Amino acid sequence: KDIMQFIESEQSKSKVQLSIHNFTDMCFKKCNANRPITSGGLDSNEEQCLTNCLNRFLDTNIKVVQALQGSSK
Amino acid sequence: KDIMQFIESEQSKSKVQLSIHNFTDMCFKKCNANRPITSGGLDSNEEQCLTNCLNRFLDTNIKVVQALQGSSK
Amino acid sequence: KDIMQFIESEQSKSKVQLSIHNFTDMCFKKCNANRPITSGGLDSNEEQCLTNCLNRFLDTNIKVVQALQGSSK
Amino acid sequence: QIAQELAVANATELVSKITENCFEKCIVNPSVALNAQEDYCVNQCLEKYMRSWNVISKAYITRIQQSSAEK
Amino acid sequence: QIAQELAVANATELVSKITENCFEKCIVNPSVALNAQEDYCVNQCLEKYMRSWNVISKAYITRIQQSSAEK
Amino acid sequence: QIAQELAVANATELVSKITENCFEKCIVNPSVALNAQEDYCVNQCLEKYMRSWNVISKAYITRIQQSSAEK
Repeated sequence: KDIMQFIESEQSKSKVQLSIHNFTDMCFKKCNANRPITSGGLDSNEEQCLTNCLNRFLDTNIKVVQALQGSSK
Repeated sequence: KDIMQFIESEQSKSKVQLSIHNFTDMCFKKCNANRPITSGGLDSNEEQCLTNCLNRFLDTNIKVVQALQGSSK
Repeated sequence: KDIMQFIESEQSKSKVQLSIHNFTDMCFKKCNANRPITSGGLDSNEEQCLTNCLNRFLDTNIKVVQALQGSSK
Repeated sequence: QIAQELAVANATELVSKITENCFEKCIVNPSVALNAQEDYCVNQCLEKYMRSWNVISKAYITRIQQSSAEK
Repeated sequence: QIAQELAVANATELVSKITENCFEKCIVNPSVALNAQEDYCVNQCLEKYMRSWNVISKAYITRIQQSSAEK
Repeated sequence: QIAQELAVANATELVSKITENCFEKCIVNPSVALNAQEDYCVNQCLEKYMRSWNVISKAYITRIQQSSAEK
């Protein structure tokens, strides 16, 4: 049982990791679209853009799931 | 034998499913490029664009396969 | 032992193949961006662009690896 | 019918493709909440995507059947 | 801390995403060597990408915890 | 020779990448059949892609050999 729990926990950890990579890739592109990279830091606007990007993406995801559950009833 | 046939048929079904997802993704992007989403419906032009997109993609695929078979002879 | 070596060598060969496919895809896009395909041949500028694209991508990759190793120390 | 069976089985992939496409299309400057316009856009977009998926499914199955018949 | 553990375990994926994004962003016309401007851009870009990864990690873990708490 | 062996073994991946790139590049407004211009474009594009694949293969193998020699 312990080994199964360990595997499950590792799998879910690596699923979260993969999601973070995909979200970062997507939001880095969206928040830097149409402008050059001029500094290695993140100002407060950029940090806000990334956080908003992630949360609005997850909001969109929830809306889509709800719509598909609604239409399959 | 039956179980093997079942597995093969399921695998080919899921291959078709995956192709449909990829085609839809590609043709949705192509047919809605450079314009906003203004309605949830599909007018006859949009439906035609999607069908043409799929069929011309498959035509292109056939041309590529034939060219590679030709060049490897 | 021989079979293991054979498998390892095949795996590394197919890893190289996959990399070549991804590099070609990326550099074909970059070297033909914003202009139509007008010939099937490659002139010397196009060939140079592809070679430079690959090598500058690998340079970038090395810089990134070094930076991450530096920051994890 | 075939299309619907496939849809149910592959719902996760469909959700993920719709989310990606409609987020890309509708949310250009992500803010502190989905505004009314983005919310409306996502609703229209997800409907249009599902209809597009149906059109592509039918067209692809028709094409597969045609090329089987030609053999 | 959680973010750092994840980062180490997943370094290969991180390297590959940074390389792709920063090459795309910084090297528009690839020449015979990285010029000073491209080199500077890649350095800034990789720092910004790592910081972005940290921001997204924290925001995602916060969101997962919020939605667990709501249940 | 090495490049050709790799090409044969990996033909499926090559077909799929060429189809995607040349469809994207040559067919902007898909119509009821490939018109003469699109057809010509696809032919040129697939040739150019295969030649590009050869150039990249050689350049990558050269680079791998150089970095092995440096060790």
